Amino acid sequence: ETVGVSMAAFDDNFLTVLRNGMQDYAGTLDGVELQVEDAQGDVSKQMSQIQNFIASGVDAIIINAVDTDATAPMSQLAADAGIPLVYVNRQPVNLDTLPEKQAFVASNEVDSGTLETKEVCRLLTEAGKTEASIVVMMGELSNQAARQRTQDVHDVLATPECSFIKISEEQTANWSRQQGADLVTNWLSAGIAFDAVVANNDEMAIGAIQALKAAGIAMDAVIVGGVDATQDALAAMAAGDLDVTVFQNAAGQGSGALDAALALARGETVEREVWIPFELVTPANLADYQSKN
Amino acid sequence: MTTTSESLAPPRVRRRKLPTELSILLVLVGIALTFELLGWIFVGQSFLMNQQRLTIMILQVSVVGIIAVGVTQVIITGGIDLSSGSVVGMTAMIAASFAQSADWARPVYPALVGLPVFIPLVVGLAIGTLAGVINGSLISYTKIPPFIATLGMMVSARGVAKWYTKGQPVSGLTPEFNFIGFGIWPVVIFLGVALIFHIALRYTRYGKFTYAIGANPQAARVSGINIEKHLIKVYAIAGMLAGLAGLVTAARAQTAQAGMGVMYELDAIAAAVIGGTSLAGGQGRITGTVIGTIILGTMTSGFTFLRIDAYYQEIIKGMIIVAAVVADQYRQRKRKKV
Amino acid sequence: MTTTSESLAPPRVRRRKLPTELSILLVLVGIALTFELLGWIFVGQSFLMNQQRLTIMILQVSVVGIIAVGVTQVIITGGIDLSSGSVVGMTAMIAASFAQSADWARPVYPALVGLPVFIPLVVGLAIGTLAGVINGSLISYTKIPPFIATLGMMVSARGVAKWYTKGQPVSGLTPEFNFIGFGIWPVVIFLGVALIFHIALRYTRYGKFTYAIGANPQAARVSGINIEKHLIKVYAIAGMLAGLAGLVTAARAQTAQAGMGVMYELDAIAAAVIGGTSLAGGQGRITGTVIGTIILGTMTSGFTFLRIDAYYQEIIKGMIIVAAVVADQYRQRKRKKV
Amino acid sequence: MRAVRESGAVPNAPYLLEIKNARKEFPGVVALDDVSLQLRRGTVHALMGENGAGKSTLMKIIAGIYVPDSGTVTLRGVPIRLKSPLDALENGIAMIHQELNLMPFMSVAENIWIRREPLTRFGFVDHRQLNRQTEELFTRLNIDIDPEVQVSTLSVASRQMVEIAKAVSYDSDVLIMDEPTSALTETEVAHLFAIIRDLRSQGIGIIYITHKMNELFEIADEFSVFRDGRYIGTHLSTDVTRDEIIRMMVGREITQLFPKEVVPIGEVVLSVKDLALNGVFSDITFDVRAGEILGIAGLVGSGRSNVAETIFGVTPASSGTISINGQPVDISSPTVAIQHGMAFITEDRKETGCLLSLDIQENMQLAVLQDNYTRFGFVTQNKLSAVCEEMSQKLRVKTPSLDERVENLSGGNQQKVLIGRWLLTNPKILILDEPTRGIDVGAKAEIHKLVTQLARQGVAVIMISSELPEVLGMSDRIMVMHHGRATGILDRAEADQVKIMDLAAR
Ligand SMILES: Nc1ncnc2c1ncn2[C@@H]1O[C@H](COP(=O)(O)OP(=O)(O)OP(=O)(O)O)[C@@H](O)[C@H]1O
Ligand SMILES: Nc1ncnc2c1ncn2[C@@H]1O[C@H](COP(=O)(O)OP(=O)(O)OP(=O)(O)O)[C@@H](O)[C@H]1O
Ligand SMILES: [Mg+2]
Ligand SMILES: [Mg+2]
Repeated sequence: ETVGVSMAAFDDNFLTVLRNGMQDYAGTLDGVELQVEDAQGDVSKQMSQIQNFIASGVDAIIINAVDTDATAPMSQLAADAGIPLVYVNRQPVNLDTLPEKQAFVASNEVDSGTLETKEVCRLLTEAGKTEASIVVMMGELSNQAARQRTQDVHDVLATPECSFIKISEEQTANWSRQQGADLVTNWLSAGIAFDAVVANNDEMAIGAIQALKAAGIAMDAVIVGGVDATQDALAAMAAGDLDVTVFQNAAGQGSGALDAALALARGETVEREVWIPFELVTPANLADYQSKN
Repeated sequence: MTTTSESLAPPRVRRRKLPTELSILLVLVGIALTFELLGWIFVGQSFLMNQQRLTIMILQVSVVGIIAVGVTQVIITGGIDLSSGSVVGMTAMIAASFAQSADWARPVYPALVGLPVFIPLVVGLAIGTLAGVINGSLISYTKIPPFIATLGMMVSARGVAKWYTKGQPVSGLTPEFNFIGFGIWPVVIFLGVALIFHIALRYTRYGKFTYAIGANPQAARVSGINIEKHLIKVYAIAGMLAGLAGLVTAARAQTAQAGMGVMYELDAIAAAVIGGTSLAGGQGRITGTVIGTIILGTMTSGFTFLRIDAYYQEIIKGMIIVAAVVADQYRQRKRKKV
Repeated sequence: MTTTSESLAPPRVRRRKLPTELSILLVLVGIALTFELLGWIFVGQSFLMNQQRLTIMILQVSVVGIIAVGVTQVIITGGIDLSSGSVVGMTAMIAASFAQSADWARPVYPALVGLPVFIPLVVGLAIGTLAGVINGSLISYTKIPPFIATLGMMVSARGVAKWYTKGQPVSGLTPEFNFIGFGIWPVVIFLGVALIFHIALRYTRYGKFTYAIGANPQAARVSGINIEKHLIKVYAIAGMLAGLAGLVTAARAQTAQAGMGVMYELDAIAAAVIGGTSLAGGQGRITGTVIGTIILGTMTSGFTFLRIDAYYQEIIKGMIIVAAVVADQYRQRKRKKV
Repeated sequence: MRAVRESGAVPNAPYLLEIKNARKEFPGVVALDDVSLQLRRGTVHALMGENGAGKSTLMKIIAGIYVPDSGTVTLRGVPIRLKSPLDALENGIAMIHQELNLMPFMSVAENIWIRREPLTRFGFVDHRQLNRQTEELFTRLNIDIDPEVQVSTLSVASRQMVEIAKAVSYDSDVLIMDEPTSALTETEVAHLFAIIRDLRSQGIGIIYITHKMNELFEIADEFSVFRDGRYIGTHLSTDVTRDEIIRMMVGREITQLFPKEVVPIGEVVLSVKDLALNGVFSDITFDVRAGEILGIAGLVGSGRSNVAETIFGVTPASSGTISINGQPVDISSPTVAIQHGMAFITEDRKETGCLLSLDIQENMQLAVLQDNYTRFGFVTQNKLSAVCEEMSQKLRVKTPSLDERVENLSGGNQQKVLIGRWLLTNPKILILDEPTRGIDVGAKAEIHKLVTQLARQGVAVIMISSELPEVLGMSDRIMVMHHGRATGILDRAEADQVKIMDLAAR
């Protein structure tokens, strides 16, 4: 069987783990061939890839949506061609009305930012703060996960137990370590003080750590949180620099999506929604994750 | 010219030269046949004998194609337009916000839902045109290089796209609006636009002036052409077409997103240059641009068809772009004049 | 034909002209003072009296600056280099894979860890140079437009960067390697490179040829310059500098990622053009490019300093780029000779 | 890399340079067909021929720019094969090109010594020495141009002098000059001739291309004539008369070179009063009447072209008035000028004239697209083709078809296309700036006839020319300029060379 896969982006660390998880898993299955395409963050390109898959007659399609609002026409295309479709990682807007032979495998983004922020809040409380300010580093503004994770931060801070925390700055560093480092340096040079950095992903968090270190700030004075639990992030946590990250089981999502796609292609029925939970990673349980992502 | 005293210049033969696009057309045919051949060898299928694939080959590049038609005209004047991709994103966002249907839960303007379809269309074209007029005016009246004027617009328009809804996509568009992105409509729009501007460039004064300005702006000015006014026109048209492309993109995806159209300007410029438009200005044709666009589409479809690994696709794509132009150059090579 | 020793040209006025960079320097000063002023009004702080900020202002653009030094030379020859951003990504990936420390868990080449630091450095520079030589050779020997040759390289090199480790970042670099990205080293490297090529352009034959080819390739050719060979040199240097930029980027981030350097080529070209380099070729200076680069850095720092909302930053950035060049143009405006 | 031997022939050279049976074909044109030429040491050998006869092409072969399709080049008795301009330069062949070939944004000194810059011990360019040796060269050649100024700020004539100095600086054995005087006035021409005589006495062989007959008799020892890419013959310049040469060149008689006709002079059409452009010229006052030809003479850089540009709105005046048919008008741009019935043939055809990448018709029709030849914005192509065809026949543009790119035309033919562009507009006021620059005798007579005809039809003509015989022959009145001022206006009857030179140098 041939399965066409359209990934939102290839140069995203997290999605790379997901993609590799899927491909490694496909390697263990007999007669399953993956055709993986890179949509390079372009909705139209992704739609075209689906149409190209259909023209090539694949048996099933897996989509990691660039824009989760643009999934309705994609579902339509696949349904018209009678080819099963599985969305992975990013939740399609038409989840409730997915046509037959379509499914969704992911973790719930609401959890990621929430787990991260709650842990940061807990650490600040533990440190005995009664007033605290944090800076928020956002991913690319046009990206759904960036918006959701930022929203999660706001939602957590709105709860009574965390309301002592104020957001002093909120800026985008486009998921990038470099831009993250520059952003934090610019903040520091503007004399902005903060007790914690809450980043939408690990890369920006690492950038923040590098900038803080370069400015001679002791890493136990600042709490830094990210999302993804990438190798670099876990190494930073092991070094005592990163305090919080959230493990998203990328490989699990990848293999789960492929299983669903193959099952649909063979005419079996599959749950419409398959949830793979986010897990909080702290120095306490770090060891459990070092061999994962 | 031996004897006769009254012999004028030798009689003219109006040589109908082969159009220069012919050579790039041959490159396209060559690429397609290569895929066909490789298809039979490696996939055991025909590449071209597939209605669906022939459609998607053009469909997937029709938005880039619409932009490229405008960009070609800009390049013929000796300019460049880097803003078109961002203008696609900006117009998609703004126009879509006037095209939301009444039953969508979170419209941008709750009071303005379910509007007749011509409103978002007019809004989209107007915004694109406005961006173009700003580009053109900056270039004409402040004499800054087109590269900088349109780079500024590129950055600003992308900013507007993100700012407009704070990055939220605009969804729940009316079926009437989505219709212009449905099925092969984008292809029809692309080819229609190409035809119109092919005629405009070849048979109207607008076209003659466009070429003249690109070939030698000083000479054009001395010959009485109002360069400033004309350039604004050309950039306005390019902006309008980028706006149209934004409408088609949003309609096709049934949503508008701030990141739409990223890097399309490069694809559009590449399509024009592959099609024989010279970045030095004064030379180029819409037919060539259409072929250049289709070459890009053919490549994408061919790669998927041959199941080429995505990692290799880009590497190969870069090489094919270069090879296509080299082949074209080689075929056209005239004896070089120093 | 009366006398012979008649003076021919109008009496000469030995005008010591002010360097053209002066005007763009004034623009930079103007921008900085505006931030200073706005700082006192809205933030109650000085913008410039802050060691840390002055550093980051240049530090954050030094990678773009290194590229821009090479791109400036390419543009002076009348060409363009779109590939530099991708070459940054490609060299960062490949060089970093030779710079992994022995104690990193999953190195790319388990057999090649903990190598002496000069190996990744040489590898990086060599790969950049190779990319440049390919660009230059394509342009020289197949006569395709630089835009296309470097566009092809841009797409291919990015493909190589992604393919090299299938998208995995390359981390765990040796401290010696990371050192070149540490503290203000990137700034030192940037300014050092700028100085070297400032001298090369102004005081060596290499420089004279570069300007000559850009100003009038035919004249250069009839003067006996081997244009082909020289262009390869210029593109090779630009490639080498992009390679160097890749090394610095990876060292600074202490990791290499396939997406590094995306869009840097545009920033670099913008820095050069803002600094007075003409895309038509034949004109431009490294000092101008350095100032142009710093303008970009000042803007970024200034926005954060003034706490301008992220959504507005891009919109304003686009406008400032345009305004900077307009102001420069206005100051420099000479009586236009048609 | 001295002369590359092609065979083992023994150098035994009566000639310095010899070309045998050269042939060169361009797509659609045979530019040279079985052409031979011999150049002796210490002589000036002139090449004569109509526009497009193939003179420049032959010279470009000798200078290593074109490789001939067949034929041989022999230098000092050794057959050589030149593959690039560098080959030619290293073999002692230098060339001044018909079109200016300088780097505009570089200094005069840098332009002259490019690739041969003096270096310091550390390999850096020694700018002081560079300027010094340029000064020396200029002193030797008696040229007064600042070595440090950018070439882009120089007038066309000064640039031409820089080209001449550059070619001389190679100290080559063979020096090719392709119409070096087309942009020069008599003073510089005299000056150039002094240089040439000096070089000749040093044993250098010079090939000199010109369309000016008087130059031929003054400087050339012998000359060869070409016609339509074929070699016609070589003669000593003392052996023949001017009419004989013309017959050899064009294959027919040319009766009159300046066919001035006395035509009734009408009302004042154009009246210029106290016209000034800040820092460039001032106090320009003159009238031109219908049917009148006003010549403007002056030395290079005297501001003649600037006056013309200002009247035509290219660089609008800073003060003064321009009136047309008695009405003051504000000529703020060429568009306005054209609307008032003006036409302007500029002096620099490459910079402000030709659309090189476009074909002949596109070039010719450019100025008339504004009015008669469009309907609903669409160009009436057939009508235009017809008039362009007619015009190019009338002007004897030598080309296989109107679809030919102007880039591929010989210099003189490009000029004819530009003249055609403006004649198509049926102007009321015609401004000609060096209209016959680089034009062969036959075509020149043709253009003069046309101008006379237009004058007869009541067109007011302003003609700027650096060729005194032309100004004297054609004008009803002559305004002379010096350093941005009009130093006098002479009537046809009173004007002669001495008076003009006197006013021009005042
Ligand atoms: N690169 C080219 N491509 C095509 N045709 C060319 C090219 N160069 C020259 N020709 C043609 O070759 C012929 C000879 O041109 P050439 O320039 O040698 O003439 P010329 O004798 O120098 O004329 P002029 O006196 O006008 O300078 C002309 O018909 C010209 O159109
Ligand atoms: N735009 C300009 N700004 C400043 N000076 C100029 C400008 N254009 C021309 N000049 C100078 O004005 C003087 C007159 O130039 P112009 O070209 O009118 O002279 P000309 O008599 O026609 O001589 P030529 O034979 O060189 O054309 C020259 O010294 C020239 O350098
Ligand atoms: Mg010639
Ligand atoms: Mg003049």
